[in-house]
Amino acid sequence: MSALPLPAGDALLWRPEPYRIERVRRDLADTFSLDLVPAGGGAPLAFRPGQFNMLYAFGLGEVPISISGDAEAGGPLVHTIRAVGPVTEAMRGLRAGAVLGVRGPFGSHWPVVEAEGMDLVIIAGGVGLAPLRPAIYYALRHRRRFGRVCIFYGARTPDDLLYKAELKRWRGEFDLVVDVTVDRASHDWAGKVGVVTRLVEGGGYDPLHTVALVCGPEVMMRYAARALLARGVAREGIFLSLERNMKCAVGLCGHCQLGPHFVCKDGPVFRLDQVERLLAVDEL
Amino acid sequence: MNTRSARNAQAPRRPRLAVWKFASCDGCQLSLLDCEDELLAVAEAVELAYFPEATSTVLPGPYDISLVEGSITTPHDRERIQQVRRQSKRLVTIGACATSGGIQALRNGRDVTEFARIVYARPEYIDTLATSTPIAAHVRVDHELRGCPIDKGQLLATLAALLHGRRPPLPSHSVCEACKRAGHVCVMVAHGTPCLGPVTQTGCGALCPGCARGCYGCFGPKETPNTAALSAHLAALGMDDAARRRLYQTFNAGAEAFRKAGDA
Amino acid sequence: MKRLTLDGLEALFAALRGQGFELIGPQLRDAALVLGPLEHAAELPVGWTDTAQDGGRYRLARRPDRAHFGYVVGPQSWKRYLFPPEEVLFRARRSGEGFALDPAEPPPRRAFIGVRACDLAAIQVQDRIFVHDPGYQARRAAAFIVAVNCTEAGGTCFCVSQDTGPQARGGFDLALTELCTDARHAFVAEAGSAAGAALLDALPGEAADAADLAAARDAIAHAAAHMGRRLDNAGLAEALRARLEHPHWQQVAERCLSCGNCTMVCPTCFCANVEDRASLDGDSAERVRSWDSCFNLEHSYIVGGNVRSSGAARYRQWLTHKLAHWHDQFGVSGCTGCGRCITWCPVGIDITAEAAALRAG
Amino acid sequence: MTTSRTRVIEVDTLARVEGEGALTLRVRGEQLLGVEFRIFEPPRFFEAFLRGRDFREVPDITARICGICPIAYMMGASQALEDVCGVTVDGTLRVLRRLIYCGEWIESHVLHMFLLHLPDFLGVPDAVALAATHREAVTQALRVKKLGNEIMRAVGGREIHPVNLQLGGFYRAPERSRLAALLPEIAWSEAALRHLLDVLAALHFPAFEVDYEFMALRHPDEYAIDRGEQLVTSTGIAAPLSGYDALLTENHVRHSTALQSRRADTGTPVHLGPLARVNLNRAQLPAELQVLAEALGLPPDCRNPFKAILARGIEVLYALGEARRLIEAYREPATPAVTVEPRAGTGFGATEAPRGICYHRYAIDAGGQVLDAKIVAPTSVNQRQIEADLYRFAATRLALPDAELRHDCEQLIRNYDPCISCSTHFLDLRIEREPG
Ligand SMILES: Cc1cc2nc3c(=O)[nH]c(=O)nc-3n(C[C@H](O)[C@H](O)[C@H](O)COP(=O)(O)OP(=O)(O)OC[C@H]3O[C@@H](n4cnc5c(N)ncnc54)[C@H](O)[C@@H]3O)c2cc1C
Ligand code: SF4
Ligand code: SF4
Ligand code: SF4
Repeated sequence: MSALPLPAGDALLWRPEPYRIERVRRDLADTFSLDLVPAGGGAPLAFRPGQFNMLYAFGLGEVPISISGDAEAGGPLVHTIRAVGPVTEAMRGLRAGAVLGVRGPFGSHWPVVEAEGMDLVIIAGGVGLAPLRPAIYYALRHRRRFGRVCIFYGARTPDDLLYKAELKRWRGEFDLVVDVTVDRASHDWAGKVGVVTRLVEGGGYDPLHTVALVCGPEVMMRYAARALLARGVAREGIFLSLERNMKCAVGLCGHCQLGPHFVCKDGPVFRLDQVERLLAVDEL
Repeated sequence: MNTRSARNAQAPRRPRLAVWKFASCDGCQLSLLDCEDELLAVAEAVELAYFPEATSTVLPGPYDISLVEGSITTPHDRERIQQVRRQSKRLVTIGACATSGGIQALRNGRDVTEFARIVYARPEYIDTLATSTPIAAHVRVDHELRGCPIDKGQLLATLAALLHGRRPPLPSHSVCEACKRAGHVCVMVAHGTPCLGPVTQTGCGALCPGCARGCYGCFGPKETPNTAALSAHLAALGMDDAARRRLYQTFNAGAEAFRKAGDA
Repeated sequence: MKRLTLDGLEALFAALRGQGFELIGPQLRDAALVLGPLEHAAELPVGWTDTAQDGGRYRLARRPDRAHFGYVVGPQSWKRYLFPPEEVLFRARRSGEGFALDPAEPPPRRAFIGVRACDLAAIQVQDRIFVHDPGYQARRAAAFIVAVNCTEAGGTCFCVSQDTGPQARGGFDLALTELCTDARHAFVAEAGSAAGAALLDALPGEAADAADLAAARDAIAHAAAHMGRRLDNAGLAEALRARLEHPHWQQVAERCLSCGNCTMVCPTCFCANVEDRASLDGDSAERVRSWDSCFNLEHSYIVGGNVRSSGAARYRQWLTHKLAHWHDQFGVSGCTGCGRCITWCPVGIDITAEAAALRAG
Repeated sequence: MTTSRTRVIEVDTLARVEGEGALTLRVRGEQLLGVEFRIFEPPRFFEAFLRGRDFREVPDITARICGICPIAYMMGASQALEDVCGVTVDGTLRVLRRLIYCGEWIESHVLHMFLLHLPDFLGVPDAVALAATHREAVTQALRVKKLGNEIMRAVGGREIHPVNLQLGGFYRAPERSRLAALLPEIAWSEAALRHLLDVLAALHFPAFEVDYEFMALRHPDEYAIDRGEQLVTSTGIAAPLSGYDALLTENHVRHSTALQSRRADTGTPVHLGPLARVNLNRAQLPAELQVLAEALGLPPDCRNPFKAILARGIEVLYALGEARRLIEAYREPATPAVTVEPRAGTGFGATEAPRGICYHRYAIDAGGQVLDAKIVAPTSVNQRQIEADLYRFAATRLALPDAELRHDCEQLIRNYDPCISCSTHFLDLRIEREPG
């Protein structure tokens, strides 16, 4: 009978809140974005760029999905999802009006506030652009607080490039470096071909005054980190967002451990020096 | 006939379920009829399009879900399974026969040449193959329900999952974990009774340890089974090579890990 | 401190029952001591002991006396009741386009009889893990803990190394030390909470005298002096962190069955699977949490592959988590020295031996 | 073969039988040229791979002959091997054996009566269609069937291929409370079944009688289920179990993968199963059930095979009552099994599977290794009788359109609840016996 006091709100720890899909966007053949608003009215929960939610498809399952919208716009919660398995497949089939469960927001965030005053380098691979978009929005909203802002984005093919319209718009901004590359070009692709880590060499940012935010497949992040370090960016200035199996998002299920870290609550965003050695160990 | 068309009319797009039988004892498909509480609900959720053990209705394919029982032991069945696959959107094998060749795979250890020679000397039996092989050795299989027989809870959960697009809950870890969750006392540690639980896939509900006997492996090998380590321990418990071979090679004699562990 | 007789013990059982608690305690089943509901003190494994434990081996034996707590720990721990093997986290029904959750059910009120110091420590470890888990906290708050100090040690015990026992140091409502000699059979009882004190006051018995206390001290010291195993913790966590790529992991993997028994019996292991289920018609659903194990391939599944596919990586995850990373995460060791993982490992893999081998290597 | 005047009626896959079989009738004009009841269950060679196994493993292996009546195979094998070793399982352990066998009878009979056979009588394809018009009856039948399974689970650990049976008894004796908990459901089932039997009694039974030679197991003190001491026939034969092989021989016919049995001396078929039992052992049924049988339309010496469904009903009612009596008498035994030490020799075992006598014979050596095994499934005995029935039955209805004739023949076959999956042994058995 010596239990610890239950912090307020914990009673809801496992219980998803119903959110209604207000709008569905078909981003790519297998990728879509959902705008979610609380089914019972009220304001969507507040979050910080880089955080994620657990999205629940009734009776089917719950999956961690990053929040890909603007943290300061106060609008619906936006999630960009790639259909890869049963739950995400089921979500792809949903239309506006359908209801999903939401638990969150969870996890650490991109250090966008801390990065103010510095150059900002954003490196994304594939659907990894989604968790970075809130950081981009922040940088655009507060453009004057940053030095150079570079967005390096790579995808497998031109058809796999996310947010094409926005990319185009961002590229039009005079004070933004937007560099896009694909692994395999199609015949009508006029842009770069090659791995995204190569872009790190360009961009004209000052490595000594740079914060880099990286999200993509784990190998890609390892190479990107190596390239950034090679250019002279400090370990403390490089941030990665990791993916591990997650069944709870609150450090209770044990699945997402990486050495001492719970990726769900200590991450998903880590500073490189926190995880560099761990990522180098096979099968950790 | 009237009733059937009435059923069709009220829910014209129910998924079609087919149940196929190859060499087997029928126990696994009987598991579906043993779902007494759920049988009528299942029959409402799906259209029983082909299930000779239960109905004389035969509706044409394609079938949304095919449950396949039994192993391939005849040339005719080797052809038939191809047809089944072609007609099936999801093919789910049910039971040890279908997933590893079953107990009849005990023939596989024989000298195949000798076996064949005798078979050819008896033309009326040319219909029998020298081996009993699992369905997956012949066609692509979407999901596997292990067990001799299958667990009807897993069967229902799998049907429900497939109907609603969930991943069928078919964990591949050891029987030991289920044994501990159930609160059974480990027969190997506490009684010195040989048990295949540590290398056998969960799903049965740890029935044998629940009856204070060792697991006899009817759910086949778990993921990455360390049979070498278990065999060393079985020897330490006093089991000789012949007994160990028989222990591994009974209901899933054709499963690679158990076959090797028995032969080792 | 009070001295209870056997009648006093029975009175304690009766009083707890009277307060509406379901009593859970050790009992004999299938040649082992397991936990389960009981009503009377006589249902305890009276006159039995299980101290003859070793790697992969557990055997019961008759004691020469009628001690009620003359054994150590069996395969099960109190985790079964606070963090049960399977638990429904919520039930939900489809309603309109959306869904509605059923209200949570109140937890059962249980009295745990015979909680050993190592298991008390384990409960405190899980208190830190499940600090925000509503189900755990509710069950924890509803539990009454009767600890029992160990007066003997088992062959795989090493609570002294882990500084968790053999004497219960707080976290209990009542703690008993059994004195069972030819001369007398008594239980020295100490209250550890207001509820425990109130209950103890109402029980028949006399104040424990100096001789009682000395006898209890000696008996516990006897246990402390006879630990079956030891683990040298000094610098161990650092050593393990530095040996993530040590060849010894592969050496263990050759013996390890990745059967997960160690994680199931461990009173602190908390890995869980969370699964959503739904009825055949899809109209009602539930979320179920069940014990999982880092020894399972699926444990580290992500789209595209399993992170820890080798047995070596899985054993490494377990051992380094227990003895190194747990400190980083929760400020304590993940191991309380109960010895269960050694005894109940079918092939007798010994955490103390493997840790020592890794440190030495 | 087919001439313009020859009709061939084929049923490619017989539905609602356990296992796979097929039927061919060749008809010319009003004349029946041939009947073939085929079993194309692929051979599985049980008797072959039993050789060399330890005798203790036999029951778990023979269970896999048939998922519909595993208890029959486990129990027959156990008794035959115990016979070799000079052990008889009695007292409480025998109670448990008879109890689990009652569970199998209840489950298997109810499955057949209501899910497989009744649809024939009512002209629907299956029990699901039946439920559309007779929902109440189908749900009640399912509930009784479930009870049968629960009895098997409580005693055996699981209903199909139970894990708790072994030579000498069980691995763990069930707790009395667990069995006692089944009593209310047994009472409910007895009452429900009486109503369901009324439904069956009102069915239309084709007028068809055959002068069968019935054969069943007989026990001196009780209606034989799990054990018997003699093989008896309606022609007055009474032989010990060891006389089985002299009584019946088997031969292989080209069109079937199952061996067919017939009387060794006369070459004539015998009829096994519920109708045979109710006729031969009727006196051992409680008087009340004898009266009820009569009232339902099942007189003594009934020779209409279509009324097997009524005989099953009477047997389910009997098995329910027996289960109740056994549970009431049950006290947890001191040990779950008696020790069975191997010794060299040959032993015999037979039980009354739901479909009739299931016969086992084993020879083992002094170390307990199986040297030889013979297992005869009831369906392989009945197979010849089924063909004979078909011949006579079809001959009288050749004027019917094909579809109707086919339906009627299928129904006739289903009278026997043929469990084809268990037709275990085959002519090329000898092939397997070659050293390999
Ligand atoms: C922090 C974080 C943020 C993410 N953000 C995004 C994002 O913004 N957009 C996006 O598209 N994706 C994101 N992902 C990935 C996304 O969560 C997965 O793609 C998603 O879980 C796949 O679910 P699924 O049911 O569709 O596929 P599945 O692969 O079937 O996974 C379903 C669930 O079941 C589990 N599972 C599946 N198979 C097994 C198995 N064999 N054994 C054990 N468990 C299994 C998985 O852990 C998962 O929880 C993110 C992941 C993390 C960790
Ligand atoms: S009894 Fe068998 S299945 Fe259960 S824990 Fe022991 S070894 Fe594993
Ligand atoms: S790691 Fe082993 S000894 Fe330590 S607490 Fe867990 S089970 Fe007990
Ligand atoms: S250490 Fe032992 S109990 Fe744990 S997984 Fe390995 S073999 Fe199993």
